[in-house]
Amino acid sequence: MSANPTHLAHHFADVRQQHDTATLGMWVFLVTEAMVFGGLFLAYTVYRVLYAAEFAAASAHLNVVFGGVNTIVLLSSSLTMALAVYWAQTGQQGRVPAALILTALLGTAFLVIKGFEYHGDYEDNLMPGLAFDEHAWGPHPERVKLFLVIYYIMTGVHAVHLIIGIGLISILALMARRGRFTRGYYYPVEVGGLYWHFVDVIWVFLLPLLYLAGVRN
Amino acid sequence: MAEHRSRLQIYGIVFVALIGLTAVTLLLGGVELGAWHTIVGLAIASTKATLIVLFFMHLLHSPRVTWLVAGTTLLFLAILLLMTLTDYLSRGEG
Amino acid sequence: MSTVAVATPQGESPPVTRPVNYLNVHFGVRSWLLTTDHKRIAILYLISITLMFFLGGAAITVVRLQLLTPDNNLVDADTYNKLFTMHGIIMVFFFMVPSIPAVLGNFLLPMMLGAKDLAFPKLNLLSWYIYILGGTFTLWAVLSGGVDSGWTFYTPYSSKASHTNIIPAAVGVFIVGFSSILTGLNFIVTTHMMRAPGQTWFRLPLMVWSLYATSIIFLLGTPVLAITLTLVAIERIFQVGVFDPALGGDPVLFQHMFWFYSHPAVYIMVLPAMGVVSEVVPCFSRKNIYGYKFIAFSSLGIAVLGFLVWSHHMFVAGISVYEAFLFSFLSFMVAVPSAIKVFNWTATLYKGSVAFATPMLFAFGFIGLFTIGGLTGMFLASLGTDVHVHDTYFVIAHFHFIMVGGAVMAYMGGLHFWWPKMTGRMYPEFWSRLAAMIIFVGFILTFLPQFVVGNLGMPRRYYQYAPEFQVLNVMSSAGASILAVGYVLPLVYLLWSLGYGKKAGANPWLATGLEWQTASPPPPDNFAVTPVVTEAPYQYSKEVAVVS
Amino acid sequence: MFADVPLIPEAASTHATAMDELFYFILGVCLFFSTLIAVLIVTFAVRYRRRSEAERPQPIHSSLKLELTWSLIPFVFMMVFFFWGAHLYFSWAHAPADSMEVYVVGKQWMWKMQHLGGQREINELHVPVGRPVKLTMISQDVIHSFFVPAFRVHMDVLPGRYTTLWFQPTKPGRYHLFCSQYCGTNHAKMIGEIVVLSSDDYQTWLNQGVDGGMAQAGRKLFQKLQCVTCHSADAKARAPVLEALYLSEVHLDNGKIVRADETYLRESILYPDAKIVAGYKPIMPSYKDQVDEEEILQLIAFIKALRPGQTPPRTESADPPLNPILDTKQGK
Repeated sequence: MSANPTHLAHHFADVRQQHDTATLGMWVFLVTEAMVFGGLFLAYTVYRVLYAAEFAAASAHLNVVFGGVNTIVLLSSSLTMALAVYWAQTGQQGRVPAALILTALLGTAFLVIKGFEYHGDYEDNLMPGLAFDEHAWGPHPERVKLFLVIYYIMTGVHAVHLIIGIGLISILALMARRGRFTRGYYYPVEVGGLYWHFVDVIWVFLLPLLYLAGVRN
Repeated sequence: MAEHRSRLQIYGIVFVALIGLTAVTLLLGGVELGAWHTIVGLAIASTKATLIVLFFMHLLHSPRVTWLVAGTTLLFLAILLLMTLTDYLSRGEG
Repeated sequence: MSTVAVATPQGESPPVTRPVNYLNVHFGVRSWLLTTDHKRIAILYLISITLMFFLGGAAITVVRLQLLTPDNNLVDADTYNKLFTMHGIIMVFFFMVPSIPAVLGNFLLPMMLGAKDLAFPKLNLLSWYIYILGGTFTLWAVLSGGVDSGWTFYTPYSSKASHTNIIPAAVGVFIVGFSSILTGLNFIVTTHMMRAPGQTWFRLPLMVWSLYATSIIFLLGTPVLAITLTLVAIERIFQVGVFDPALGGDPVLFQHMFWFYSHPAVYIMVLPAMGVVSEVVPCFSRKNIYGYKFIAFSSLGIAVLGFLVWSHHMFVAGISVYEAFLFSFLSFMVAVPSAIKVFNWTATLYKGSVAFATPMLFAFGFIGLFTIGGLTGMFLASLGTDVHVHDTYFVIAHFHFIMVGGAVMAYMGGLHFWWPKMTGRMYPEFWSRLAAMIIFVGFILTFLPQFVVGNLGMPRRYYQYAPEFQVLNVMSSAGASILAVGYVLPLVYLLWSLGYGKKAGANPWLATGLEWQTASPPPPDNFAVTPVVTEAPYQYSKEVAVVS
Repeated sequence: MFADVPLIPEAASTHATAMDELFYFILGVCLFFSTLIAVLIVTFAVRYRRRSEAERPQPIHSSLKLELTWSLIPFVFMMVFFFWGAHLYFSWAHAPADSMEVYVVGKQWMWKMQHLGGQREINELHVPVGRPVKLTMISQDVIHSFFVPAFRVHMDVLPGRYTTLWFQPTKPGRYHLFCSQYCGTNHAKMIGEIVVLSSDDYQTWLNQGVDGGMAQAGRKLFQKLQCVTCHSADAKARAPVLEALYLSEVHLDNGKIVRADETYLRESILYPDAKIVAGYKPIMPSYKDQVDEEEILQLIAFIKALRPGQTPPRTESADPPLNPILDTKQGK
């Protein structure tokens, strides 16, 4: 392993230590991210236990086609991200920028689809405060609204993470194009990848919880 | 190089599995499973998450401390969820 | 040790050579505001939290004056509510939580490990800027009209009924949370990755164990508080239901989420304090610490068990009887590791060589007051008695014994203990011992009567009260004025010592630990040569090499 | 001045005596342990004070036996605290069946009490000595907490949900009532008194200026709101008969069975479609905006008191509604 002194910060003994430290740092950071979503999952779970019927009914009105397509888009972006890390690690630096750009584009596609979905939700009167039919939901419209509010908060917080992720990946793509990474020094790609996959993992749970809380026909 | 190709193959298999499981999730969305509806949905999601974490995030080949970090997270998420739910599920009892 | 003596810059008296240290290596505001040196960041934190401490103290001074008579009208009800809220928010989030970790921990952790810096120096600086940003928001909330929700932000009061600056205050607390998160992240990764050769887990000073345990809480608890406050803000801004029962929500869920962070936050405050005491007691007893592994694992035990007890704040909040049983039981469990620590510190004194230096006086104060604070927690953990004393001054007294009698005492002790290391100067021994005594006496007089008045039934957050509570409240206010003197005094003599204090050598206490084996103040990279650790900590029975 | 400074709270309920025993037991144990630690620290610090700078004491290594001892002894005491406390809490959480019922509405910043007999009070509650009293409480705005130090009872009063509290006063007198959950500007003024009267005095008090019981008020509301049009005594009417409904089991159209307690009755008034009784159509409108918390409690009191054959006739001319406001300044 050849130490690259320009990338080695003064307080590390060698590149290996720096790489492992950065990776562990990201894992530890993801702990906090998991707990942020943990709070949201808690609110969701408690209200779902209390208001199972309303949650099932409201959930069935969300657009599962958009939700499903977006899942596939995001999973694909995880694959391209994993490939970018793999190529960076195995010294095939020429392939890294394309993989990263593709990842960022898939992330953007997710957001665009999500935007159309929100618009559709608006047209379907599924947006409390802006467009919502109090009388279409039986005795407890406030519980339906609660579900929708949690839906927007969870997907919104997820989208914010995705936007940050797209920014990070774009920067990495730029660095990769400029030939910054080597087999010995690619931890930014690795660390960025960890973050990206985490955002994907969150979505994997959001799909059944938000879109499939009730039986669809 | 053979080892490299096999890692690419693993990524391919994982990806196909992820897409397949997503399809199963979506198909089961229309099936009446009663109480199992949510359990199955979450079990599939957990499987997918595990695949991503183990392979895409390289947990499988990570040092013990990374496993410790991941395990701690799961433990405390469980504490947060279960110990709060204890309250809601036992209200009105006793 | 082997500090490199470098000639001073031109213009000073020629024969004096001065070693390069972290303070004199660069000069100017820029060199401080853009520093990534953990020691300088610690100093930045020290200045900021001291400012916050006196702001929070000023607020509570007015509160104590208001409570001198039962129907005083020094301030009106709204102002009073804003003052105790300001006191709570500032003291909890901007003083207590960052106090020992961000000042002493930041300064010491890398040195105790034998590292040159924390793993992520830039994140460390970022955490300070985030702290300042959060502080700015909160101060803005206070200055532009105030906040009156109490530091607990209970819904639906905070999300609906209050007409004050809830949002900016909540945003401030939200932001400052990320400063804690970054500090915790840095400490955990540094402890895992940056230990010097030979520095195994069981050779770590107990301060490191306690900072590590604290960081676990930072990382697992703070994000939940952040999202909880976000939900309150969303409910308040968009008037949609999350916790509001009129909109389908459950306000008790807010309390679950809030205390999931805010109970462990108590251990954020007291665990590092325990770490300080575990350093000070062996040093001034010249003994190896008794039960090293028990103290180390009890820190981790407290960090984990601390997350399993939050509902004991909610025994009369409308939770289920079984939830209450569960949490009462677990709350007693967390007392066991605390008891283990107290007994082990006491046993360390046995057959030691006890010196009554200022840090040791503060440590004695900590052990005594923490013990009382911990034992009065029994009344709150026990369901039968909590039903009576819940939300009264008994609770106020209890947690001030833990946080002020415990954590602030230890913080003061630690500040004195490592002051020579941080500044290269000794503090004046007479004045500091006097301050330690004044703080102890003032503290007892302030908070002991509050147990009594709480048990009598005086609820917290009352700006006027029943006349029969007056005598005890006057005692409390009198104690608070003594306490104020005790806190201003160190500010004066510590500042004085910067210019006039006796020069401290590298190791004025003849203490063990890597931080004492480098110069005072330490050089920018902490050690001229990366140290190699060959033995367990606290080898006080050996002759300690005196380093000048 | 110091002569009338109390140091321990008055004990005026059965809870108070029971809790005080535990309180003083814990206090005794805590005093013992804090004294023990203080004595040890002072003794060690003085006995082993540093006499010469050259002192180098011998290291002492920890003994597992000692560590276990000082872990287990506190643990045993704590388990006693836990079980004793849990026992008290359990009895505190369950009111005796023969309790006298009082309904409490908390709002910023006052307490409103209603007795089943129709007496209404603000910031004052008259109860007889020696009888268990059960409070059913709800808040109109934010969270409050009903705290009577002399009775050692304490319970949060939540918006949107009933909580209960019971006590049995043991001696006549006037006792503080505090709101102990911070509720805004005049939190400190949300105070009142519990007046415990001897049985005779209580009877006298009961007979003063009452205009019909709480159930009576509920009955009038029942007619005024035209509830009786559908909820008649006729089992074939459009809505279920409400006679002897309270605490009975209700079969719903989704096959579930619920117990008709206060929470169910409240929900059925505010959200009639939430639980549909089997065999009926969801035609009842919500009364959410037509009744306040106090009136809901009156309707519930009426339904609770409604025995077979007591449903008011549809044709009876409805009296003008009672003036429900005692405190005209705070009128709604």
